[in-house]
Amino acid sequence: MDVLFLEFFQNTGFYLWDYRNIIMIFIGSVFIYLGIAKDYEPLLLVPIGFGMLIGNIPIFKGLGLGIYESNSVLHYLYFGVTQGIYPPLVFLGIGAMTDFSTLLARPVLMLLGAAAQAGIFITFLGALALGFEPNESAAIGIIGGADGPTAIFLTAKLAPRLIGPIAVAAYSYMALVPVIQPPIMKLLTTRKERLIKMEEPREVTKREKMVFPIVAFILCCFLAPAALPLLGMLCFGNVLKEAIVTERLAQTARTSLIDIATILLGVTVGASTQGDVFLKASSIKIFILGALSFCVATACGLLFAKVMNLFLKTKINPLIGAAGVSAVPDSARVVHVVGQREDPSNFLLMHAMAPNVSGVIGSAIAAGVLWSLMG
Amino acid sequence: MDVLFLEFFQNTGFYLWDYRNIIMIFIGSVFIYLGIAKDYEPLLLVPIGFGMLIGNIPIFKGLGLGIYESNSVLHYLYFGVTQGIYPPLVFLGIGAMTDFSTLLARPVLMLLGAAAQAGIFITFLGALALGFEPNESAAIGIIGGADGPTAIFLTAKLAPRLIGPIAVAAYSYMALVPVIQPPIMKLLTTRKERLIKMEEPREVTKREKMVFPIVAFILCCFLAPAALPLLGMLCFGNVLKEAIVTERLAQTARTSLIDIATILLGVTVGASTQGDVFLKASSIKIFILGALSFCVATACGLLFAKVMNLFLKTKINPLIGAAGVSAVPDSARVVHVVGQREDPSNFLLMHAMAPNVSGVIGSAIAAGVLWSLMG
Amino acid sequence: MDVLFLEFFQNTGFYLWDYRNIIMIFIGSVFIYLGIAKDYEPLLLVPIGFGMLIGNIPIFKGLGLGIYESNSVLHYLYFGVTQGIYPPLVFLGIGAMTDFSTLLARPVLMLLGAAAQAGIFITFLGALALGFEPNESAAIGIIGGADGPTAIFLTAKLAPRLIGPIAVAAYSYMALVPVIQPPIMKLLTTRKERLIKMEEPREVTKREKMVFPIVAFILCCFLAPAALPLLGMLCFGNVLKEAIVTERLAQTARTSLIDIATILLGVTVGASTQGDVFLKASSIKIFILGALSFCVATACGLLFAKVMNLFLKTKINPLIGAAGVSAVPDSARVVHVVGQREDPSNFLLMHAMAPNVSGVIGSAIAAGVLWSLMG
Amino acid sequence: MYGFSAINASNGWAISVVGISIVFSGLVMLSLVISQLYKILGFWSNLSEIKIRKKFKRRKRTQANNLPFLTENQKEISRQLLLIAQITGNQFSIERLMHLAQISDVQEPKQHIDYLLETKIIISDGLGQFAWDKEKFDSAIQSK
Amino acid sequence: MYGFSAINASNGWAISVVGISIVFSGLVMLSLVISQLYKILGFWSNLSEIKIRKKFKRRKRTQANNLPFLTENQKEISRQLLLIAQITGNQFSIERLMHLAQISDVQEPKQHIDYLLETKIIISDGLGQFAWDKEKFDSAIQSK
Amino acid sequence: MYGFSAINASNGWAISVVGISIVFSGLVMLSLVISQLYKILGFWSNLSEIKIRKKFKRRKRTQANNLPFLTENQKEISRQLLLIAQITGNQFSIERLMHLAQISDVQEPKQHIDYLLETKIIISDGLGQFAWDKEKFDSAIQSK
Ligand code: NA
Ligand code: NA
Ligand code: NA
Repeated sequence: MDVLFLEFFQNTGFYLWDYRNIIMIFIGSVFIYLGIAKDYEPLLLVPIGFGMLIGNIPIFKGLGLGIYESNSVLHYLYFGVTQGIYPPLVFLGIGAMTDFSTLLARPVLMLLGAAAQAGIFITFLGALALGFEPNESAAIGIIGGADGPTAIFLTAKLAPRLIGPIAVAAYSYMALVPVIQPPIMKLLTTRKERLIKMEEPREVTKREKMVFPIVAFILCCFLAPAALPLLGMLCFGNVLKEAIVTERLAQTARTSLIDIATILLGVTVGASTQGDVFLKASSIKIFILGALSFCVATACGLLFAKVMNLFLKTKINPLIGAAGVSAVPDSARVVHVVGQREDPSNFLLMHAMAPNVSGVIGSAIAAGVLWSLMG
Repeated sequence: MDVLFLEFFQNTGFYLWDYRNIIMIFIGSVFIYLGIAKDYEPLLLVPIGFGMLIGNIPIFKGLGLGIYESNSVLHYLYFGVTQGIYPPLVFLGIGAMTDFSTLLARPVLMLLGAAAQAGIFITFLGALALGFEPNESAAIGIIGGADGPTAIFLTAKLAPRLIGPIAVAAYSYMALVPVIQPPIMKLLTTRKERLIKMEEPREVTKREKMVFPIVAFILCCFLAPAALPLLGMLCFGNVLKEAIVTERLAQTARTSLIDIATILLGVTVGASTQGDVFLKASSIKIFILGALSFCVATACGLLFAKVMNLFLKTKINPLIGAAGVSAVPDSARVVHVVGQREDPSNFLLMHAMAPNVSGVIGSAIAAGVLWSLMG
Repeated sequence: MDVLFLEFFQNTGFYLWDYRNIIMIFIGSVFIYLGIAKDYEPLLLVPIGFGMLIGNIPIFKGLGLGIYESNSVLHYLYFGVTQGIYPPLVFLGIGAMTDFSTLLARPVLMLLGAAAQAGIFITFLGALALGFEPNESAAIGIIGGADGPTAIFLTAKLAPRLIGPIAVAAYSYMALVPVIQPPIMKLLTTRKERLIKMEEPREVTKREKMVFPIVAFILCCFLAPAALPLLGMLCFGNVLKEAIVTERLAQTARTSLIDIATILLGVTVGASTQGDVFLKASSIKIFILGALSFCVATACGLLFAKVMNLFLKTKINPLIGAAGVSAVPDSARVVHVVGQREDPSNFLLMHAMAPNVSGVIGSAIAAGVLWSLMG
Repeated sequence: MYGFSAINASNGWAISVVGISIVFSGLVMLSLVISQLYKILGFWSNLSEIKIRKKFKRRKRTQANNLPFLTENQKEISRQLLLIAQITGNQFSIERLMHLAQISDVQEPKQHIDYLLETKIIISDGLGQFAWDKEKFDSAIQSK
Repeated sequence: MYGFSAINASNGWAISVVGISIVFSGLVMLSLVISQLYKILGFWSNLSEIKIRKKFKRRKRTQANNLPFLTENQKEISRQLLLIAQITGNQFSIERLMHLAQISDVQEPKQHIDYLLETKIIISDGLGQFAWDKEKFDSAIQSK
Repeated sequence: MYGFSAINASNGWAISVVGISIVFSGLVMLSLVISQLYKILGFWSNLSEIKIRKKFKRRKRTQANNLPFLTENQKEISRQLLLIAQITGNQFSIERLMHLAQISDVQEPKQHIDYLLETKIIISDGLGQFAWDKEKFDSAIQSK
């Protein structure tokens, strides 16, 4: 019996544990704490954080417990991540939630969503310079897209073994948008600029909203076919929403379906961060590059807005350029808050939504381009 | 860099497009338009229509974008179609929605649901005559069943490569029921017949409704075991509904579950209609045969009703025979409308539901028979 | 044509049927009846019962109808059972429903949840003695855990071919808790004991409830890593619930997600009980052992409660020991009812929930231990 | 191959005839069974009716036999409650009836059930089980 | 390999330039199309406007041309209804409008639609199809 | 093989003993930790309590120290709000408290929070962060 006890004990976490598991469990707990106590993207940080706990319970191989053991439950659920199935489903739900009115009212603001994507490619160069493979560099660059599903999707296609660090980096920084962006916004804009009030957008007809997702989908995917899975679902979801007659499908897409996808995506991505595979120099580099790309993306958005003002008759408030990184809707909220600190009567939220959502389209296209150039 | 640009350009839809893609994109848009603006089965036409757009973006092979490339996201979602998994799930939801009361009150009306299935077999003969393989002909015949999931299920089992055209044909004609059926109904019935009022059905006890799905399932599947996947789920769903104590399961089956299945089924079936595989002579033939089978099915239902009247003491309104094609609940609605045109005080809807739902059972049995004879 | 008719007839259930199918169809109907008319665990008995009907329609092999034929729809849905995917999803939902307050208020009551698990290991010995293989015996033992998903999960891992009988036994006895437990409770407790009133539990802070699932998860899975899939999801679900900010995910987990998993799990487990594989001597033995294990588990819970009373200052009502078997929440209800028969002013329900939920944790740990020792 | 030759070649006629006749026999069979089902269930419930009646007789004797008055609304609701009660066999517990009535949102079940108990249309066997006194109920329904 | 050498080795500069320019061209293209879309749709709906007007003209003549009065609330709701009506082209059936109005929970659609019919802002073609008399509506909206 | 021989053969006794003892040690361990958890969390929140107090002291001095009056209902609701507030650590923003209060449907959170601010039971650090003055709250709760 003592043998049996010993044998069993040698299979417990108390015997098998490794300092890296402990570190990761700590990080996971921090994620959960930030999600709950600080309300940073809780729908993402909490599942990922708890996933980190699950992934870092010290387990013995062979029984089929670990996410990297085929035939384990986690492995089956992780399949939706490695094959890039969850992200399009999440996009379907997002599409069924998103209202493109402001963007339709003032299409020019789309350019801000484009500008912020420069962060992606600059980070890509940075990653190459730090010695990453081209495909890995592309995946790392996409962190600057500030769009979790897009990042996971591209990484799953280009550099599967980096899914953990890149997803975690992307979501952490998206969660930290309220911390990262304001200083940059302050730095790159004058008070005068921050005080600019934008004119009311024109009223958009139901028909425009109805036609937009179809046109947007066809145009963007003709240009970047590899953006199909993401943009296709995003626009499909939006059609379901705007059609009204398909409301029940839109309803399911924006509730059960996206929630289920989010839960499974979050917990498995978290569980994929097993200490031994996650805590590596490369991960550190990825985090540094990720932070960089967020700052650069924000900066590009802001600066491009200032450039646009040189040409536009009715000036725009350059702050909304920062919303071009996507990170919907947090970065738009941040813009709003920063704007109000200067002038409480200035409501930028609605205006910031335009670059915000076009940032999503922008990074999906960027992902498509990178995928087709690297894939 | 120019090289790279050129290379990339050669991968865009602007370079790769093919007139057939454009045609299909146009058709897809028409589907979406009909669904939204004309309210023809929007829950099906909109997903299928948008699926057609997705499936006809000109893409380059190799990256894993197309629905026919294994490892593409669309391919994984399409799996539920090719393996016939979505249809039974849809039937589960339908079962959880359907009330069989009228059918229980007057079982004889079931025969109308049987008669209309003659269309299936006549079309089957037609398809053979037009030179289709037997298994293909069977799949084409089932279009006359006027039941999308059944058609997709049988085609997936008998002639997978025809899923696209057959599904599209089936759903288009189901959507066009309000256009196709009325003239035939006018043609084959006298005004006097259309004026017949039917007697109130007796009240059905909860217990009957409770026992029916179980009895129906056992009987029909003993007779046609191959109808098991469809009828099994249909009756299971109905048990969940009638049991009351399992309401929460029925609720989920008739909302989230069926919606998710419908979304994925619709969009992937649509995406499977890639111009090069879809726009063929065979598809044209299939559409012709499909239209034929709908008309024949309607006619059979009507005529059989008139035959029944020769024997029945309390006459039935032959119009309800047309509801035997299934296409729930549209054909029943059409019957009601046509009836009201003659006499606004004549409420046929409830009576038409009996042949309507038995038409679903009928075509499921027919599908089972064809599957086991061809499979 | 006669040939064809004959051929077809030979493929109908009327020709293929076997007395065992009839028996199973009868049993299935009884399950449905008990679920609906007697309200015994209807959410489980009805799906399983109808699954039995589905699984026992006499079918011909080759077409891909049966659950044991690789390419059949049922087979694909059954995959979630054989790979143990549904049980963790069900646990996720349970976690998102469960309130651990009472357990937090009086942690000592957890021991009752541990004591009742003795039934598992005693049954394990019994199964060995009746000539079952060790792995089979372990799976049979877990019936005593009175926890359906846990039983299915362990059996899927250790003795897949016994899933049918073990799942059916586990769920039947869980449904029969109101019949099985009371006599034992009467037998092993004195009226005086049954009259004991328990003190109000202290109020539990939100923070405790927030931290508990995390601590519980880490501790238990460090001790028994193989309990990871079940406990991981249970605690994850509970975190989603307690975090409030993730309410929408918790909501989906406790409605659509768990309902879908329950429907598919129930109907496929039922369908796996095909007469020829189910009606064997072994199944009879399993049912006897299952009954035994339930009684033993109940007894252990009760007796341990009496032992604890020897040491506790504020006595506990030994009846709540019976709730340690889990079978949430029925056994807790039974405790309450039995208690009230003696003294209508004695409300035990809340107190019984503590051993009840810890019984779930207990049997998950036990499953983990058995899996790692046998796997 | 095309036309009739194709049909004959693949035995099309036979298949069609077999097919349609199976479909018909299936639904004919079903419709026959259902029409009987009606009677069987009726018979069954009468049977248990009688059992119940025996069991509840002595109690019923004691009852005053004056007919309870029901408003149209009460009649309607009571009918619904009866349907629900019958799902679970002819005997039922009040809690359960309440529970089911709520799920299938009957209006103010509590109040109506109480009235039915009071008027002895729902009668107790004294052991926590209850039954529906159909005789009395029907006559109460008929009475204007 | 690190630094610029690495970037050059894998043709990084070119890729970045191509990448960002694709993203830009994509969104520029889209924003241009949208800005036109606005006009196209407007033009289209005017076109059909005219068709409709022809079709409904003889009916309109018969109308008294006094301006209907709309309260602020009625104006608001009517605007919503107009948006909804337009989803389905310029002609619509009342049932359908009702149905859609309910889905997109407009308050008391029935009552408002009736008022719009009464005031001939929604006009019938006498064949079950209805259309919106924009002229009249707009003037009614402007009027204080 | 059957009976004891079978049990011995597959080392059944040992396995059972090991098994049940693991289960026990697991739940014992857990119950011990939980019982401590209670204190730890309490201690922790006291700690931060003190920090908070420091931070908010100068403000508090300025306050009149008369005890605010709370109705039973107000007490109840305030307790709920406190529980919610504590999820997020001892400092919180009003918006957030409102938001959470709504999700967990507390009645009329706005009104109650305003009252708590007015009565200085919720105190501001002047930088958009707020904290709960537990001392004051408890005494207010006790006071009849
Ligand atoms: Na972006
Ligand atoms: Na049909
Ligand atoms: Na248990």
